Amino acid sequence: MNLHLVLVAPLAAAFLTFFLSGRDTVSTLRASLFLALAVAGFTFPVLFAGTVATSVHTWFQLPVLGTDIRWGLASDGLSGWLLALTSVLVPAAILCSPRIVGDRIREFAAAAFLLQATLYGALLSVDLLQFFAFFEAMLLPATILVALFGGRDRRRAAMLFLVFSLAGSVPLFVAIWYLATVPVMSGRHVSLDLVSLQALVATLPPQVRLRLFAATALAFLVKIPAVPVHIWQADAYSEGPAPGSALLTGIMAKIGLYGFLRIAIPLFPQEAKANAGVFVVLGLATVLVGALLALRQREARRVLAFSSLSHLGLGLAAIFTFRPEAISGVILLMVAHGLSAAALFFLAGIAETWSGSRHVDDFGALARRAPLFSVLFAVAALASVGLPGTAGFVAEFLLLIALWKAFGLLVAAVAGTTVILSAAYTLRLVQKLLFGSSAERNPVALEFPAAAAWAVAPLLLALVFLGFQPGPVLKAARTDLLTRLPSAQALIVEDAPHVAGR
Amino acid sequence: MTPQLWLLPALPFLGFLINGALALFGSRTEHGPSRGLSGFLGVLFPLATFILVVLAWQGLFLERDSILRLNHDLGLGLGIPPVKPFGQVLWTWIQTGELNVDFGFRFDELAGIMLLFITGIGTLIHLYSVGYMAHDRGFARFMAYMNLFLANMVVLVLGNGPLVTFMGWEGVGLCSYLLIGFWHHDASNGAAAKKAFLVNRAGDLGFLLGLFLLWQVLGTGTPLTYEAIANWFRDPAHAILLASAPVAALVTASTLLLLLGATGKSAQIPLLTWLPDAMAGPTPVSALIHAATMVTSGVFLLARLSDVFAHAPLTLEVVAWIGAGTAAWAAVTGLVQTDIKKILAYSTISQLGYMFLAAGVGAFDAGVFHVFTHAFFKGVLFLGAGSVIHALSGEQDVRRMGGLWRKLPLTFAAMFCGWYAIVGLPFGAGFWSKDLILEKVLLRGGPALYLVALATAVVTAVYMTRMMILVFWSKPRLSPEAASHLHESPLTMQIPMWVLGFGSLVAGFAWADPFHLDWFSRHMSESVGPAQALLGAGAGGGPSAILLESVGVVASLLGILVAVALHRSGKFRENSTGPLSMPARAWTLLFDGIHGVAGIWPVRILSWILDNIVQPLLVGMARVFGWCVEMAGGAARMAQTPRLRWNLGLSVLGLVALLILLARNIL
Amino acid sequence: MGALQPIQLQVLAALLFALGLATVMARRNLFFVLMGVELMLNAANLSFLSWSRTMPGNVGLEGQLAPIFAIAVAAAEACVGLAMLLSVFRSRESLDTDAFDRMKE
Amino acid sequence: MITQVYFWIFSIVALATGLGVLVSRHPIHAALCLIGTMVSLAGIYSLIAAPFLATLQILVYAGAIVMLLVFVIMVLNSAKDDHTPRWDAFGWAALAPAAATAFFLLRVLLGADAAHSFALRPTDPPAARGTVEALSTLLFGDRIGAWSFLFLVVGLLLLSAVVGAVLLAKHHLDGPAAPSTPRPGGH
Repeated sequence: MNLHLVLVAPLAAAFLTFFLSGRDTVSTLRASLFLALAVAGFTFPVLFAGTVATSVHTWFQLPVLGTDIRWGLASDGLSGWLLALTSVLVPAAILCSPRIVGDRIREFAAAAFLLQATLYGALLSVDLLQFFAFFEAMLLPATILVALFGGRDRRRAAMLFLVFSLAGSVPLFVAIWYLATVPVMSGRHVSLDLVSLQALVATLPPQVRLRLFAATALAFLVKIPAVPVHIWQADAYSEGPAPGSALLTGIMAKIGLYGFLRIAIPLFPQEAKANAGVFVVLGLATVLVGALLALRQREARRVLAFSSLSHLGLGLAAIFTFRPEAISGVILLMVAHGLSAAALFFLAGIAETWSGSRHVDDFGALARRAPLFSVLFAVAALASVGLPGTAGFVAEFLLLIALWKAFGLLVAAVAGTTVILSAAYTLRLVQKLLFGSSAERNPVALEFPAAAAWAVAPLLLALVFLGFQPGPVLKAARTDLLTRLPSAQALIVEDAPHVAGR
Repeated sequence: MTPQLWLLPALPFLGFLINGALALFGSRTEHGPSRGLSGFLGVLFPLATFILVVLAWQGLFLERDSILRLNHDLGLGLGIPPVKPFGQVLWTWIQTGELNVDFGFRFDELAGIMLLFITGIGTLIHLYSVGYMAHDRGFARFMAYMNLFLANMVVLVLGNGPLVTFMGWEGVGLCSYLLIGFWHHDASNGAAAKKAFLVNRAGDLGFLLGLFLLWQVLGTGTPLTYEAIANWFRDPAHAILLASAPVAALVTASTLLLLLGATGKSAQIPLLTWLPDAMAGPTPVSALIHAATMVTSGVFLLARLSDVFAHAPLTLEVVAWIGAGTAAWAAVTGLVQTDIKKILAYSTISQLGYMFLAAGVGAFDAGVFHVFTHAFFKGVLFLGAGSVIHALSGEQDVRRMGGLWRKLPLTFAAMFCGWYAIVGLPFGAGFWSKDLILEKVLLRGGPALYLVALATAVVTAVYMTRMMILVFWSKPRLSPEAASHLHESPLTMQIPMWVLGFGSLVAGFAWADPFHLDWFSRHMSESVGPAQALLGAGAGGGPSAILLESVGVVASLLGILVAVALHRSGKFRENSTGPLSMPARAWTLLFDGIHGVAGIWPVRILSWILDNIVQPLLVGMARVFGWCVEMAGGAARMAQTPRLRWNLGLSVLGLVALLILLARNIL
Repeated sequence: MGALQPIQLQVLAALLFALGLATVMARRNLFFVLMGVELMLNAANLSFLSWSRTMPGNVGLEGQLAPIFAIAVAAAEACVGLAMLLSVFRSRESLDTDAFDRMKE
Repeated sequence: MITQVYFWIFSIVALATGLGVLVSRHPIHAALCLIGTMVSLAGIYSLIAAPFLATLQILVYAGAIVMLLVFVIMVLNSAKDDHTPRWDAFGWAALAPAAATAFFLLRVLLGADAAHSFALRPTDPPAARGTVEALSTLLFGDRIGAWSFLFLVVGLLLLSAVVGAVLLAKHHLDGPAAPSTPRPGGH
């Protein structure tokens, strides 16, 4: 399977969308859906292929310094699942978009494809600068999604998102610049591909490594986002178009966790280990702050935004236990949260088109007025809560185990409050949306677009399937991921076989 | 041959899918989906499950019976072989690191007994629902939820390890949520449903954390199945290890956390507030989920993990006191309730307290036996209450009933059987199980617990008799329109009531020591026997059973007499219509208050602070940062005078400054 | 005396640069400003060349490549600059830099 | 030795004509002075082993750029520019920073450390490296690198500069006469 084909496919799709009719929305929708499915068709073989890579060659050299910038694509279980997740969510987002972005489906699809392409690039990169290029390029379609199709306050939200992301990645850029230039001064040949970088970083003085690690981590923290750099998130997710928010939280936010797994920790294993406490505290703070804030939000999508914050915070905390359960669990969490959060955002978007408002109090009694919608929403909400039988449960279970094993029962209990709090805010949302008696006021049955059902139902089926059979995802972490992270491998804590007290 | 155990949960689940589809796609039609079809399917699948359970139960003993027969016929001196449980591993569920969990089922005698009455009574209550819910628009949806509940309950009981049980555990919680909030047009139903789910989730967190600790005790190499857990704890080689202080502490902590989970599901102190609110659901739900089956799964868990709990004496003591305390508190609360279903709800909590008390003194089999008998008599009481409510067009306040035994003789007869059993009059189901518990408590728990339990028995008789008097025997106080529609329930509702009523009279003979009937305890011995042996269950030497049973009967009679006397003196205030008096309300809402102070308000305050102080602060900081950037831009713009040469001059000054720095070797 | 030392070239470049700078700043006529810029560019080129004398190998030769680009850029700058000067003169009838205060809008 | 003589001659001419640019009254004088500077710089280039650059200096700078300048000056000469004063207070004041720049530049250059590091070392390569051949090998040699890329960019820059210049000039030559007084709002 040629990975370049996979990378080019969404770009080509984005290009082709411009030839679609801007006026005939139905045929545009069909054509862009076909393109999205075709891209997915290119993507899934990568997932099934396991670990694949193209040859790596020198892309260009920095003038005078001679630093090698490499170009190469590689995919393993971690990348593969996120690629697959992306390729599933993009057609779903396109299917859900008609009522929300109006007649600008073509533009929306193009932005979604561009986002997909940059995500693919970031997920497949083997070189730090290559990754960074895609990482930054991602901002453009993401900002377009928010700023072009969003609600009243979309410009400000997009600006906030952009400024936070840029401010977050400036330190990363400086770190890359440092890595590309400074070691050259001492007469070494440097190349920025991740494998060589590991060796290079190991020779740097500890002080410098610490600063580089902090800079790298900051960029990814903003992306996830974690407390206290989460300010942009709720606005972007609630002001952007609902399918766009689904893409942002479903896949773009995952790049933050992916960055930790792929870049920050493998490059700086000692620093990561030494400062694990900081990140665990940040992660747990994110879990709690997200959950508590979600309890008080009055807009449906803000609840969902803070819920995402809370769930991904758990992932962040668990990564820094460096345990095999955590790595498997985080991958599963990314997949599960990607599916469930996206489904919820899609459905919330459709509910907003009915009430013409984002306020939860303006919904109500949808259980009676839109039964199919309610079933889908309830299932998605339960999957988000992590009910056993859905993938979210297995993920949360593994993450809690990892936290417990690494830091003891108290930390696991604090993280475990998410089990209660997530149920609290999610059920509150479910109740506000689906239940209630406003049916008497307006008992008209609402038209739930079949396309949206077709978009959401497969996501939910996948969630349930992975809830019973999480094996493929968990196996991805076990077999593939660690082989690409030689220095991270040393970090993974395997238990010595023991029985308590012996 | 591996028995296809997966069929047991799969059948009701199939029923859920079909009925769910009917409900979903029939919802747009004028009359909704066909009631006949969904009712038929809704009862068919539980019935099929019940038949399968019976078959499996018989299959369990085939091998042993044939050996026994050989023994008998040939006169061989072989011992009685143990019953081999069925097991079926379906697939590997979670495998990572040292964790390796299989998704599988295990059908042994404990699971078998539980499943027999769960599916049996479940089928009856499904049948009852067909009549009770017939006029409801969401009939198919209701049957779907009920089937889903049954599937989850089967998974809970049948799971081969705590994690599979946990799946059913949360699943029944979900169904409980859906069914409590079944009439979702009323927001207060939704609130009650949410409360039930959240309180249970708090317990579930305890369950999970307790499981972690248990796993730590076992060592990460041991698979997480009940069989492995039981074998590990029964292994004499581990006795010394278990006696060492750190491991003992670990076991205690683990069991306490698991206990938290059990209290959540079984509505015990401290997580009991949700059950009375759960009465917002339709009455068949209260009968099936909140009386007969789901709420007893906490007791089931204690019995399942009896080997573990047996090694944690401190926890057992806590269990006993929680049970006794809950039983007493809820019985007293039941005295002052005016809603017929609330009375029964507090009665359920109180009876569940008895079960915990039994488990706490190490009589796990007696606890499960009470689960068994309680399912019958509480089932029929709820069904009878449902029938009364149905007859009175939705009236639930006992102060507006009375004299109904003439109008609803069949319902009255069934409920009378239930009442007879619960107050513990001789030879009723409750008589055998409750007195068994009282006996064990006196024997192993000490006089203090015994006195609490005995006093509770008196109070139980008082509030149950009060309910019967107010509903059936006293003067009619019906509202005119309720009286005009008064009618006996249809046959689909009557049959389950008769069956359960009959059951509540005779179920106790499953274990009646004076008659040397020990069917129940024999089948329990495989699961809980070793644990009870460890706790010294064999130690006899207390007062004779007959004496204790007489004491129990005297307590019941005393309670009944007190109730009659109170009624005579007008203390029941059946003619008032106001709300509960202040002390009664305070007593009833005691634990709600504690939850509020300890859990809900701190969370609310914290989230208020975060939302209104911390979040704006962070936003403000981001904004100040933005302003700073903008101000710097403004300053730069001011410096950018329109005069070209001034611009240039400024930049040259900058250049000069740079050069000065260079010249002084500062840079 | 002897071989030409780089420092001599550097001093000459510095002086030429200062002259160019003085021209740009002191004269108000746009033509002079452009010529001052050319002077400064030439000074920079001279400096580049002088570096190329002291640096070994390719790096030294690269010192000779940079002026080529500088000359090309200067050509482009002169081209555009004069075109702009023309258009400015046509609209303002003046070449006084102090008169051009409306450019930012 | 003879190199030194030529250097001094060229540098004095360059400085003198540079001063001429600064002080001359009419732009045409300044342009002529500039040509002098260019030519003498070209001489210096040829002294320091850069014959190709010396040629380029004369061809492009003296021959093309300054000639273009002279043409434009002559085109605009009919449009009088007498009201722009040659010197004003700011002009005199601006000499100070320029002088300061020169002073500090010289100070950096002649500082003890710097003087040492500028010195020619015996290992330095012989003269006459900057031939066309050497430069073009570096520029377009077998290693496709940053320089050749830069070359393409500069080509594009020149192209766009030409197009831009044509557009700028064309706009005012073809279009209606622009208002003679600037509008308050500008454009």
